[in-house]
Amino acid sequence: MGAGLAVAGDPALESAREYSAEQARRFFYYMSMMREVEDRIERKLYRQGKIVGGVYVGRGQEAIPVGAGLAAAPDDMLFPSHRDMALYLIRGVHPRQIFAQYMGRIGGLTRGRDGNMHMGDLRLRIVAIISAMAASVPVAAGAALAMRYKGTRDVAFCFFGDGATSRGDWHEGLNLASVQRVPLVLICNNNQYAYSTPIEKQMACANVADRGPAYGIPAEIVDGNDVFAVHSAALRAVEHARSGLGPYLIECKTFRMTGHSAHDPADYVPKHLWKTWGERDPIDRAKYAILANQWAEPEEIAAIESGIRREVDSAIEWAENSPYPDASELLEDVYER
Amino acid sequence: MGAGLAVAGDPALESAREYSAEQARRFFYYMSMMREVEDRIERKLYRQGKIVGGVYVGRGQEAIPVGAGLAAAPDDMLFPSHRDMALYLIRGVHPRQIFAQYMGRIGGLTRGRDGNMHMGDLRLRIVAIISAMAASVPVAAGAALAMRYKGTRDVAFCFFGDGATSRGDWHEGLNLASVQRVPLVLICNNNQYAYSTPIEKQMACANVADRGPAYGIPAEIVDGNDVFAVHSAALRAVEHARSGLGPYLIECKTFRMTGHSAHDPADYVPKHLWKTWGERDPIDRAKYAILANQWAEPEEIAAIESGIRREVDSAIEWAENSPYPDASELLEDVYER
Amino acid sequence: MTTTYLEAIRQGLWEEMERDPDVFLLGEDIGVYGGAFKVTAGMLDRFGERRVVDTPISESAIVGAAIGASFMGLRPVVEIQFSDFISCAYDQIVNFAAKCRYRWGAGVPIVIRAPSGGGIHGGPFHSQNPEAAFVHTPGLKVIAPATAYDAKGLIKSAIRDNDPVLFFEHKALYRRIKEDLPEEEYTVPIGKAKVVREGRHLSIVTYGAMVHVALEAAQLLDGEGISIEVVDLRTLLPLDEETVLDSVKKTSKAILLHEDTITGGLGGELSARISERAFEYLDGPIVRIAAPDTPVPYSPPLEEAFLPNLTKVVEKARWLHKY
Amino acid sequence: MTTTYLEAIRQGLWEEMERDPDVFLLGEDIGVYGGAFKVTAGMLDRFGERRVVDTPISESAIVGAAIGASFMGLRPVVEIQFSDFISCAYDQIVNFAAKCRYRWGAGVPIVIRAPSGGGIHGGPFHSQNPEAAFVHTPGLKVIAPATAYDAKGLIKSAIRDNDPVLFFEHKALYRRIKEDLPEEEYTVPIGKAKVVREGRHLSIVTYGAMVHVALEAAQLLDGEGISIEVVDLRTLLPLDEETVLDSVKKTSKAILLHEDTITGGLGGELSARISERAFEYLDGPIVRIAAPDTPVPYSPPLEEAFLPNLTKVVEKARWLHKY
Ligand SMILES: Cc1ncc(C[n+]2csc(CCOP(=O)(O)OP(=O)(O)O)c2C)c(N)n1
Ligand SMILES: Cc1ncc(C[n+]2csc(CCOP(=O)(O)OP(=O)(O)O)c2C)c(N)n1
Ligand SMILES: [Mg+2]
Ligand SMILES: [Mg+2]
Repeated sequence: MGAGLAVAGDPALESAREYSAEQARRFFYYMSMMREVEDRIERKLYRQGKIVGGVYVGRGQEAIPVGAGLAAAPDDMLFPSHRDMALYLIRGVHPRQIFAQYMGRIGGLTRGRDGNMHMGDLRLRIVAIISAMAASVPVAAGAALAMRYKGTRDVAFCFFGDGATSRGDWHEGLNLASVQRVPLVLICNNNQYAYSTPIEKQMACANVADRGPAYGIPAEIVDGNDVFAVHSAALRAVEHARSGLGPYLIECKTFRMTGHSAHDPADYVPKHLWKTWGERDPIDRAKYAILANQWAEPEEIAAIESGIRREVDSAIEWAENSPYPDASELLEDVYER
Repeated sequence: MGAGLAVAGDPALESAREYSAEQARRFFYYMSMMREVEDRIERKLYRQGKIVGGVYVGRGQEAIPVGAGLAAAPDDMLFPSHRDMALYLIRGVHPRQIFAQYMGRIGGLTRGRDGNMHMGDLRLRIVAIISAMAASVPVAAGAALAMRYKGTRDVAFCFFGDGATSRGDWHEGLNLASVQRVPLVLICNNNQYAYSTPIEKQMACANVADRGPAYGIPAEIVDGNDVFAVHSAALRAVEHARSGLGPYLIECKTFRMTGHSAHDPADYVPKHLWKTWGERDPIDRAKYAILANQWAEPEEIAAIESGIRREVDSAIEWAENSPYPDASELLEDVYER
Repeated sequence: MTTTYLEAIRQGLWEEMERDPDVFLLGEDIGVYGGAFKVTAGMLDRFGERRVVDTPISESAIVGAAIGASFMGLRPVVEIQFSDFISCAYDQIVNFAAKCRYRWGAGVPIVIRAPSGGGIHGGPFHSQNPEAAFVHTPGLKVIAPATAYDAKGLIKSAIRDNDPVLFFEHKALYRRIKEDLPEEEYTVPIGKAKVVREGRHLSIVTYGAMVHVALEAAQLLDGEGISIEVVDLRTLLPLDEETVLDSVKKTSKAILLHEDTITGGLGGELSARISERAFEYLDGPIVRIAAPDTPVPYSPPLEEAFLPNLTKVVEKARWLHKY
Repeated sequence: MTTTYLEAIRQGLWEEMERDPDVFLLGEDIGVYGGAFKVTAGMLDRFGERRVVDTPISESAIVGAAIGASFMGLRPVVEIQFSDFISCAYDQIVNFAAKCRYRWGAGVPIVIRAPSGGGIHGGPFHSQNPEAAFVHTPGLKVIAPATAYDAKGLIKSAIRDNDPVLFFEHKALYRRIKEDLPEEEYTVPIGKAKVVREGRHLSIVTYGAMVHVALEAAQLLDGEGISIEVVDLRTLLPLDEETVLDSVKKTSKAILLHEDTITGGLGGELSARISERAFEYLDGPIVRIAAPDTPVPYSPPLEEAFLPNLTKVVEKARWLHKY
């Protein structure tokens, strides 16, 4: 992590203590893959005009979907927000499907009907968001209600940003979930901005976690750029939810290391924040932990990275060769056939 | 208050200490008038079929609109909920207008266009609710925003029940108001039920006041059946809001001493609660304080009460003589003429 | 045994709850209280808190939760206490529920029941007919039964349907309409209108409470030698265009009748379809009868003037017949 | 100086802010950022935080707050970032704002601006045309300008109007349409449609981005000897029925064209009014051209197939002309 790598006693080391080489390498792989996929989308394909719709990425926030997503069991339901690409990767969605999705091809998860991270697959137990912020929160609460109804020990994971917590749906969803004590893990990426709006114009409390008590929901704050810390917190949350104690809220402090969307230069962000948060890059920090713990040699890391680049190259090629949907598909699937 | 009158050291006495005879008598007058007006509506006119629409009353909760309403200055805006009849009386709406409103006559505040407490008058600075619970909260926040905008020192008072706090609008309204630090006083009547639903099925925190910190809004709990205590708390809230410190939330613990609406026998309420809360009747307690402080003789109290009954008798007569609106009025006032 | 419209819905719900353990109820005051109109009375005792869930006042979350539960294989039936409050859940309905199947192939088998309509002096917020906004939303199905028989048969079909269904129950019919229902189980198909009275001179296409007004008018005008066909749409979306067009092609004249306000109401859609697809058959203007463009007023004389009624229908029908 | 549609709206807002200190702006990212589409760019610098209020993501509260501020004598102008999110504020709009004047005489002079429409590959949630649900709501006014001139003149009228106005700006026009605007101040009246091209053989009644498609079609068909009149509604509620009927009475044939989906869209309302009030003048079916009943798809070929366009209009117009 540039400067970060040189920092002795990086907190990531502390939080990594209980982890194995294999786990750390998985974290690193998914975070790096997410970064690479999104870099290509935002900085290549979008600029080349190959992606015609909106593009929102989670650069700098990769530890959140990776740490939380890997704490979920395969039957747990995931409700990603728009900066949680890694959740799809973890659930087995191939990068080529993601590129095809962004390019509006039939190889994408929605066959071109919807764009960007508006994708889901019930077989993979991952639900597509709608654009309206926080609309997924009550939906996730309902999925969790159904889990209890069915007597499974599954859990629903719902992801959202700091800004989304202002919406009525967020409030109604948390309240209903808590009154019903459903197994719901709530993961907030607090990247301190909602589009251009800084957190102090979104809420008058210091932390999103301060909202937990309003619902009787335990809430903790975690370093969102530390994948080990996020994973550990998510395990605590899952344990709580799975054992019937109701929802649990994790606030991950992080920063959006790019504009709100691909067309946003984010001039409104004070320069020094880019620097501060750049030094806390979650991928660099994981890499540092791996090297420091001798969980992998530098060459192995480099090999993972170049493997990812190759995978992504061929995924893009595949996606570009995936056809556009035919206009004849337009009227299908509004209702069950 | 039957048993209550005999209770030595009734807390109402404590809270009444700073008050004058005149203030106490005003409290008593408005609470008694509200009780009388609503008793007639719910137990006479509705049963006689003279009121054809829904009827919701605030029996047992009179201390809340009276204590808070009398803490408001004449230019402060009031946003009543559906159990705050006294606010209208305090603002100078005559009982005859209220009866006419309930009976759908042109003498009512809405000329028969709307029913029951769905009434308002901007000249009196009192805004009509819509039925959707908590919809008034952001509206009151906006009124308060306008007060700051205009540089007045006015305050908006918004009233709602415990159940209404579950709605998204409540959350969005409090959040926006607090971020903008507008002069808004939030008065919750926590009567422990929302229609038939007890509070533990509405929320998973112990008190509505526990929700204040989620918005950075100071919140206090007060005995909602003690008009002196409510009034004092409202003064603190007003002082806070007027001096530019933002919203302030007061939770008044109380009980709805009747069904949700006139047709609801409220069988779902455990019997003992009627007894417990009957002994805390706010009017009886105010009366006790007045007598104990020798702010009035029993005969004076009786004279006030019979005066109210006479006033109400003639108000009803007036209302019954107020004509129904003519069908020709149906199409008017959808838009500005 | 004669059964009210309300009781018919209750029976339909009850039977589906018995039949399919994945069906459950979600709404405000539906448990201990049995619902504001008592449609779910007794259900808590029979099916327990797990399957009859009393919720906070959170229409958006209630619908959202139903969507989420449906993803897990359940078949939630939501009660919105009054259909006027459905606007609080508007985004969840039109953006989440309606679009999932199209976007990513996820069916949303939920039912949203909502007591609607006027005539009970409910005023502006307890009398609305909010169907038009939802009929405008691709992906939803919208039902508005007029009879006890249809109400029962359609609520059962709605619960078994794999798409989101809005089920508007007319409050004024709850206890006013009674019928003998079959002993044996039955369903009524979604998407099929019904000619409830045959006639030759003109067609009244309508739904919900207005079906009864149309039938009364038809009865009355029969005495004047005017033969009226009445089409009860039953399902508003998808519209059974064929039955409507067949009727109008036969009679050559159409009155479109609804209780909802006129501008942007369902009458416009019907008129457009008739005039696009049966233009050559028309012997007179297509006429709409509906409430005027105002909120629903509270005071009895205003509400009476607001609601379409026998007199208004009879007058227009006479006029159109003469045309 | 040629001015874009977007710039025209910005000018209109700016001028009204200068003129009336009670006008202020409320919305997400409208201050520092100048709005998602930059319609309010520079306004924060000029008018300050008091009059350009960046809000949390709370559409319902934003509209609610505007209503409340309007009661105090202010004239709030709300920006909904994309009109798709207006559904989150649906209840405040249709139940609070729309009904206050009727119920208790309280005018609600607010404007809700919302970028709407497709053609920018925004997909299901950044492309919708939500006007129909609001045109159905008595008490609201609904505007959808097609030109820079009208956009400027109408936003100014909307701000001065004493009733709640929804102002749908078509995103695809923002930077595509340019015109020379008058130096001097002007407004365009609400409630007045405009014949933007005169013709003899058939009328196309339309609004928003489709006005330009209609004009193109008219131009093209002119070469084939088909003379088309184009009516730009400009205001959708209250509808300028007179201008529409006059045009149809003259040409005897009508195409109703909108980008919004067909079922329950505005075309139905127009069709019904024409067939009720100009039936005798009609020489052919009233034809609707609109998007099919699906969500707005993202992928370019699907979106192209979804949106009404020149080819579709020309074909239908030829057909109707021959009829
Ligand atoms: C209801 C609604 N209003 C507005 C928008 C436009 N919008 C998209 S993302 C966004 C900011 C979201 O902020 P936050 O929740 O903090 O998530 P982040 O993008 O920071 O991860 C906004 C305003 C939206 N999608 N939904
Ligand atoms: C959005 C909405 N949903 C449902 C209702 C029906 N309803 C009217 S009052 C009420 C209970 C309100 O409870 P609370 O807020 O505690 O107020 P209280 O009646 O106890 O004073 C309900 C459910 C409503 N008015 N609005
Ligand atoms: Mg954020
Ligand atoms: Mg209550």
